[in-house]
Amino acid sequence: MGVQVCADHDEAVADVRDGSTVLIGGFGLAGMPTRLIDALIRQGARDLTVVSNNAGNGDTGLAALLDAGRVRRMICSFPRQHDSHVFDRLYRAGEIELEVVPQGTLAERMRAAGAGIGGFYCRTGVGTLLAEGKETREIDGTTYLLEKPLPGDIAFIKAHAADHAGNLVYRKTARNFGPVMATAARCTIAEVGEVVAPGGLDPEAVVTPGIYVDRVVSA
Amino acid sequence: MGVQVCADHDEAVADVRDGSTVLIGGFGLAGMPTRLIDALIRQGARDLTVVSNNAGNGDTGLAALLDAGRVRRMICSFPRQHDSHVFDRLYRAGEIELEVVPQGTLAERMRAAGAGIGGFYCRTGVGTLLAEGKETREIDGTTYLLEKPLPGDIAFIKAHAADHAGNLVYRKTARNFGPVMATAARCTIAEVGEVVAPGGLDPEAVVTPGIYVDRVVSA
Amino acid sequence: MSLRITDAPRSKDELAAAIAADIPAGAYVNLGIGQPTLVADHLRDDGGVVLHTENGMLHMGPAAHGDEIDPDLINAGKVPVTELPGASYFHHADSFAMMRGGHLDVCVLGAFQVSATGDLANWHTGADDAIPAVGGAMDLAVGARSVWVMMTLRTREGAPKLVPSCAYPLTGVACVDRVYTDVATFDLAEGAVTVTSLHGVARGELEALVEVPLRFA
Amino acid sequence: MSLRITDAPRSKDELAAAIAADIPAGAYVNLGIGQPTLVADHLRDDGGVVLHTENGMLHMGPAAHGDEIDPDLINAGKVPVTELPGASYFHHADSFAMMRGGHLDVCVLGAFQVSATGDLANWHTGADDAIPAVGGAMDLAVGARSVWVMMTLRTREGAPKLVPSCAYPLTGVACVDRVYTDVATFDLAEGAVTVTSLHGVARGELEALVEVPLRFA
Repeated sequence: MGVQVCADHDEAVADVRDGSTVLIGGFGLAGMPTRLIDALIRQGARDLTVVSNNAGNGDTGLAALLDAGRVRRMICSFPRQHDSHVFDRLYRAGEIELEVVPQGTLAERMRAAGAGIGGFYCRTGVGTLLAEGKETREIDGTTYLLEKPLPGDIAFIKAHAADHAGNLVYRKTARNFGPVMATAARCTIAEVGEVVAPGGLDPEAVVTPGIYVDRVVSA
Repeated sequence: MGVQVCADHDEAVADVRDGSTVLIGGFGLAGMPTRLIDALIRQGARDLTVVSNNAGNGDTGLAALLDAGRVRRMICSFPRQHDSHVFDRLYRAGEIELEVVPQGTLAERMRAAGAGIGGFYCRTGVGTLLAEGKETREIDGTTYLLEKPLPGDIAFIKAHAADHAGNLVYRKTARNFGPVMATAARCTIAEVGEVVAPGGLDPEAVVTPGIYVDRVVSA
Repeated sequence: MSLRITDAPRSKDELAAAIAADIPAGAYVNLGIGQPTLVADHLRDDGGVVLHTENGMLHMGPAAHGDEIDPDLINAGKVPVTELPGASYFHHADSFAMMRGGHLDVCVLGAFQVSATGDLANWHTGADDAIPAVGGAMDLAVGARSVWVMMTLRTREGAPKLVPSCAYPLTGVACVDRVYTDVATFDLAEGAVTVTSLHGVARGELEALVEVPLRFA
Repeated sequence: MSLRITDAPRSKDELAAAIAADIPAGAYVNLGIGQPTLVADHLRDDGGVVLHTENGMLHMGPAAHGDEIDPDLINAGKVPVTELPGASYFHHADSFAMMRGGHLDVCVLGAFQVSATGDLANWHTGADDAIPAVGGAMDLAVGARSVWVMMTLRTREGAPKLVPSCAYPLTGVACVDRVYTDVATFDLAEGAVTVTSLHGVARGELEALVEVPLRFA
């Protein structure tokens, strides 16, 4: 209820608990809430499950969180990249679990969590390794997989600007997973470029309504 | 592929066939594409299934289409209103079929049709008359109904403005069902206030990307 | 919580004011259509309560008058309304995802009947010639974190509307958390009905009127 | 359609140009990542082809250079790109709803293997120590109306990549409609493989190379 404007990133992440499921926005580095992740590293929560499209790039942001040994399990669509050396090392050493989810299913499972959907049928993955253990069902002549919602305890997202009502707007393709993760977590924390005055965002152009945002912190 | 800017509303609806399922935007009169409906009445298609939130208000728009005897079946959430006398008369005379769908399920079923979802589980309607004939399922201790996608042959929607790429923006609560219906129909026709030049809409504020729009016609 | 007692039944406005006073600061609230929309007139300006309307808006303002009236800006009851700072607009699938996903803190709905276990009947009289119309009622009933009912305790014919089991077709099962009526307020939890306020009726009268076992706070 | 024949195998750029020439005017197209993105360089300016990138954009422009580079504006391969007039941005659930809902006319993907019945393998080598990464490949494979593959016909070791049945883990079942390779183009439909062009190989050579029954257009 209501949005809290935090003094800094450390305050924003102070209550993240060990064992939490953390949804982290971004597609590569675009839209990655790097300063919140840095604060989480300082804060020290461990045994985390992280849901994010990738499994870290280079040595900063999510890669740094992995490198600090705080993440037990990654749920993502595309861990293997040219600069995912931190994840690669942990994975090959057996020090991190991996659940690979097709990118659209990853997004849709989080949307379902935010929208009160108990499960949905989709065609993606039918007949592949990623269908193993999943229920299949034929509906009107097409085969579907049953997918379950993927909720988070916390979401860390990055946005271009917020207003005092917690409304968010994004910038170009940095929008990516932010809006859907905001709906799927019990507590959503947005790292934003600026917090504008009430009425400072066009109501027609708001992408994430403030109801989905619990805390904002500006850069 | 591509968007067609039509000369008038009659051209826009010229190929609607008898027996089509027509998704019609609007919540009451806000967002109702009245001029497309008027053109459809002139065009003459009959035996239609209409999906719309209400079943017509007063004597114009959707009410006029019903009054002309073109609609075999209404799928809507809220037919009964103080000014739904046209529908009321047809319904009581047994001249129109009615499927009542909870408003959120109506919207989500159309979203599913547009998003390649074969079915979804939701809690709305569990234990009520509207659950009759629907599969129920317990998932993680909660009971859900299985709901199926609701696609249309044609969607008639109203928007504030379009650009030549078919992108749409709406105005205030007249947005309502337009964006979701645009995704759910094989052919989407938008009645718009104006068609602006390429680049005339802010890419961050586009609500319906042009990929969902087949034809636009301005007032 | 102790039982509050006043001398006279509450008017619609008094009832709306009582509900408004119970809404937590900063809550996201949906007031449905009809009588519950009166609650909006009694919200404190500094309470930061945000109103949602199912047809795609947050930070909905009061009813529009005169030049403010805009046919593109209406509430769920299709009444012209206004926009407050912080407003946002969204389409119907997003609006109901918000509702159904449990993001609204409170909704206030009217009712034909509420059962002691929180079943709600407010969409259909069950009459053979009735035209059924559900709107967003079933979505709100299952979606909002707290579902409050605002109604008179009795029908015009004098029959109680808080009942052991609903005779009218249900809107939702075990979904109502609190019932505000002209003569009493009831908390519903785990099958028990607790009276938290009385207005112009005595405990014994209330117990005689409703066929539901009552506790008193 | 008659069989087109040229003397020499096609370079990557020639292949990209051939694919670009086959994309209908006004089509909505996704070029995945890697080699298929070369197709963008060969699209005619007046063809009105609209590029979609899975990370939430339509009307994506060419790669960005110098001052154009904006870290918030990248394609699916995380390469900085530009924005064309008519662009729109949307979030990931909306972007993949667009894909999965069948709204893209064509996607072009790379492949490890394609089977005669259109099965696609392009996400996982199946090696024990491989780190699996699927991205949007499975969504594109089932979602786009036409799925075209762009690849060399042979592996570096000379083995054919058009096969009776894929040895690598599948990305999608019976989803590929057309296969563009350096030496031939294949149409896949209802279990039959029809060669529509030959480049620097004779019919007999091609038939000897792939273990799949071929028809020739």
